[in-house]
Amino acid sequence: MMTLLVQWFDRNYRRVIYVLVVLCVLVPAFLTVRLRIKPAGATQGLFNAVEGIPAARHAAITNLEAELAHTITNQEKLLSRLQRLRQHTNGVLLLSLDFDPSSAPELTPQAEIILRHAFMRGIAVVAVIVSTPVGAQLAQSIVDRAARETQGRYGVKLAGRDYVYLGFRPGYFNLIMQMGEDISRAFASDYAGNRLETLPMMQGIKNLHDIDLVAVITGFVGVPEAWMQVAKTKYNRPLGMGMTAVSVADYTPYLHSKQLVGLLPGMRGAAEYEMALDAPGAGTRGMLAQLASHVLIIVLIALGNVLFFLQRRNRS
Amino acid sequence: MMPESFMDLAGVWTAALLSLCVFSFLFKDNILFKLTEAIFVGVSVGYGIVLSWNAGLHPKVVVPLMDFIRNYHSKSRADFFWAAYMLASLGIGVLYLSRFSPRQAWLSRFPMAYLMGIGIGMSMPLTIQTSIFEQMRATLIPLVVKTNGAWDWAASLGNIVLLLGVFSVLYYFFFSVKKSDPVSQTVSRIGIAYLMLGFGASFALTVMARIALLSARMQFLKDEWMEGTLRYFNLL
Amino acid sequence: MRTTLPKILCIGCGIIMLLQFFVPLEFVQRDMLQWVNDSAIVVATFGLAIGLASLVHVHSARIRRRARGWGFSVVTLACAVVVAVIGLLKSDWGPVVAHSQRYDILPNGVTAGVIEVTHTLFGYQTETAFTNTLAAAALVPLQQRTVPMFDWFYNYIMYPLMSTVFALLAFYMMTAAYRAMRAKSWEAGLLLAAALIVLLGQVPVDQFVRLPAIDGMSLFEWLKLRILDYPNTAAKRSIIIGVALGGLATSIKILTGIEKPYLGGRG
Amino acid sequence: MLGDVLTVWLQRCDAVVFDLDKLNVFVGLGLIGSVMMLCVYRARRGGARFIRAVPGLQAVDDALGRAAELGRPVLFTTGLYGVDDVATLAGLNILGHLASRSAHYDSDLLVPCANPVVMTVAQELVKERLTQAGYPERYRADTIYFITDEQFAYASAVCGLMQRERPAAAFYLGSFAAESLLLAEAGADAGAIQVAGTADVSQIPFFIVACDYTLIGEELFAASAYLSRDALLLGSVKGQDLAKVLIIAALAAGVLLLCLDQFFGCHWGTWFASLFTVTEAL
Repeated sequence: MMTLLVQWFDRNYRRVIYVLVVLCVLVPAFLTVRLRIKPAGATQGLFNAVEGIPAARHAAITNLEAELAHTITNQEKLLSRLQRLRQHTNGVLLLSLDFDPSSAPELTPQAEIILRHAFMRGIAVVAVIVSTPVGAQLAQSIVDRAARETQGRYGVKLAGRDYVYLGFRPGYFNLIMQMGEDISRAFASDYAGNRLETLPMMQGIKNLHDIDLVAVITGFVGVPEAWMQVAKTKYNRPLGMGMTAVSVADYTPYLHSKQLVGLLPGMRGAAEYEMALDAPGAGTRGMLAQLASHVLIIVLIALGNVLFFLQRRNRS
Repeated sequence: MMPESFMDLAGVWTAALLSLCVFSFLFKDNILFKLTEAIFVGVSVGYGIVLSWNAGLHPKVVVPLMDFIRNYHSKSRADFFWAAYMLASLGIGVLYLSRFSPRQAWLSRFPMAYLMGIGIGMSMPLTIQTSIFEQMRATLIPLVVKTNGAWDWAASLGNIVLLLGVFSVLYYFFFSVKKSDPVSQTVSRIGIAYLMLGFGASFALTVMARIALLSARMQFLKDEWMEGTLRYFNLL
Repeated sequence: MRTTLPKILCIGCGIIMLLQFFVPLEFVQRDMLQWVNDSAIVVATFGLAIGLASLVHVHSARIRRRARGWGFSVVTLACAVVVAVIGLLKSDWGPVVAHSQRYDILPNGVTAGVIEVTHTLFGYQTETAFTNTLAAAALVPLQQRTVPMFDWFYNYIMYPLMSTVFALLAFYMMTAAYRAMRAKSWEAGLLLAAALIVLLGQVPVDQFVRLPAIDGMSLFEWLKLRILDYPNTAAKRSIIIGVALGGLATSIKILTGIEKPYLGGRG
Repeated sequence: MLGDVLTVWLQRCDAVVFDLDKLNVFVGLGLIGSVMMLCVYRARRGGARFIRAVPGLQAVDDALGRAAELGRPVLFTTGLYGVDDVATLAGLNILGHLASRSAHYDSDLLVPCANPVVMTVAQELVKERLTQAGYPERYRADTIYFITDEQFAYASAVCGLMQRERPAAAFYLGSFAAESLLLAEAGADAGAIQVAGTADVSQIPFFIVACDYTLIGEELFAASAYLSRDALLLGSVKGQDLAKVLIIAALAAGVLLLCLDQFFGCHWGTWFASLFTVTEAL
């Protein structure tokens, strides 16, 4: 009986495995189970940074007011900066969605949850893509969908007022450098073609100095370094990242050296972030599928080895 | 993207059915997969034609060349060089077509030789730069590390392990040495051990990304196809 | 002449491209590289013509012979022609074949309104408009979106097929792991062990099983990072260096004319 | 004095024709190139002829023989890339050898291509080799054909091909991306003996797991020398080895100097490492 079963499995193992994989992936797609994952430190770091944007903006405004009260020189410049800061009292998040369709399945949940978090807290969002024109359309649909999905409970989110998607421009290093000086010169118009000067939201955002947090979600090599060199090192803006599980290992050193406030590792990062926000979504669903499939592959490897050793013992 | 117009709906259905046909290959090679494969190959070839015209030949060569011919009197010397070079390239490219004639087929060696020469010449210094120098520089680490005046044993051990790996794997790749003595056999084996550990880790690391891809396809079938269709007809 | 001239061309181009790397002139580093790229595009386009000729030849032969599955060859050729024609034509070209209207939330997310779509033979156009509540029933165009039919082919045939075939890998990883990850020898055992550790480190197993923690990470996560940092990095680095040397050897052989693949080997 | 003159002269050159920042690359290229050329020319006069066994290649003849026995074809692919990719060229070199061997065994060789230029080169190569081996009548252009240059369309077509033609042996030698495992698993499902070889670090693990034999990285480049036992090719393998000796020596020296840095607080090691700095092209 047992040998018959083993022989049958040996012939049909492919189809059995395929069915199991489909189950592992399909069932979680229809479920929203609350996985009890405790966010790792790296994820919590980014979550706290986003959560703290309104407070950071408030502190910046208070600081500037104090500075204004004490200085006589340069008053005009400080005033205009204060005016800019006051336009977005809940702060501004710059989100760079640097991925193409091939790494999108892993990174979209991260982008979605960060956007949702920002929209829920009334934080203004500037979204860009600096690395590839292929992902531009995809990034727009992610931003628009997040805006549409949060508006029910948290007030209407309008493009150009509460968020703006600037699309793609080539030459990422120089582009980020330019954004440090003047975003509207770097991009000129948003993805739909509106000139940035005409957008109400951009009145309060001139360059990276007016951004409270830079979040970069990417699967590319080189892009994180560019953001780190410009946004963190040159302009000293807090910087957080989301990455594919494959490339996370290369960038953990930056987390330890405090160059990054947080780092989301792949689908798991998104799931942890959703847990931190207490809003399970695509990441949690995806993580369930991941967990099931990883368990499956481990079981399969174990089974393969057990069968292998049994066969070898039978033969000898 | 939820289907908004009728064309979107038709598209989502096409995409969903084609996806299912691809998955059916897992069960068995069948007529639906053969059809999908034929469509996929055909569409991708058509797409390749359009792309090489719309994103390559047309904007990069044809339009500027036409512009050059139209306003040639106001062009600089560099532009003349450019035009001559492009015309020469066209000439080299046309030689490819000689393959259609058995007797003149040797002319097609020119474009092949040209592309090969350019590619190889361009890549050689870059290979030295990125694949040899950068890797060497990253490997130049001290065997023992001192941080703030104290020996850092953990970091030292890490460096030793890394260096042992780099040297032994490099040794494994020696081809013209007879490795029959026990020492070199041991070093080679250490090299193989490093390789295998690395490969196992890389394989396992990729599982997550691949499962995510499949999840995304399933999500597409569920959200855009099933829910989207119901939504389109106001059933949801 | 049949062998010497191509050889001279290959070696000459190679050496020029090799030397340009070291020349800091802006003209060389920017314009010349651009030119050479453009030129390579031109030449490769003719190569595509040869590829197409091969494709047409193979499939038409199959159709003529009425070989097994010749119908699929018809489908392949037809799809290629259709997509190429649609892509090369302008999207607003062609007769209008249909209009459609529906009531929906507009892309700006606030107002409900009417979205009007014009379908032409080779493309379709979404014209968004909303019904002004004050001046009822007056359609004011708000935003326009033109979607060429070519994009439709990309969005609904190419992209789904690409990502679905890519997703087959999820299945194949499993079968490959089951079939081949067996401890048949010590090498295979090491590969297997590393794979298992990394798999366990990838998912939050410590949420379900109590594991000792190191550096604030679960045991497997810590082990995973160590394997990635040391054996994996060392192996990759040496492979990259080795491959670079192998590549350089091949390049040098070609640039000195010892090897001539474009002539069919070392003829 | 001489140093000053040299510096001034070099600086002048720097502005005009030579980028001093890239001097190290120039020296490296010259060094490695001359070592390799030296070995090739020594081999031409009859130098050492030893090359160690490469496991995957010893299986080539078995695989071809099995294909002939079963009366099933042999499949060969170099992957997606063009002739400017050296791993693809290395794969093509092996194709030449396989073509004459499979003609010897009288089995069909299928070469579906994803790049039209590679296809033309492969056709030339196979024709030439078959003529040399005395089987000019066995050359058929329609077994070396173009499918499409789109990665996954190509992969799905080859997967389908394997299900239908059931090759007894499959060779994947060249440059591959994510399609590597698609090809290898479809081939395993079709029951083929599979030999793979690639220079792409990220794809080697998949080939190792799914194929019977895998040429790891540099082994792919040594393969044509191993198969042909040609003196010039063996010489260049020797050259590769000597270059590796140079690299290992440089690394050892650098590591030693860095250790001295740690002990005595000097900066020799950091200076040595800075020799390998390359200007980033951002």
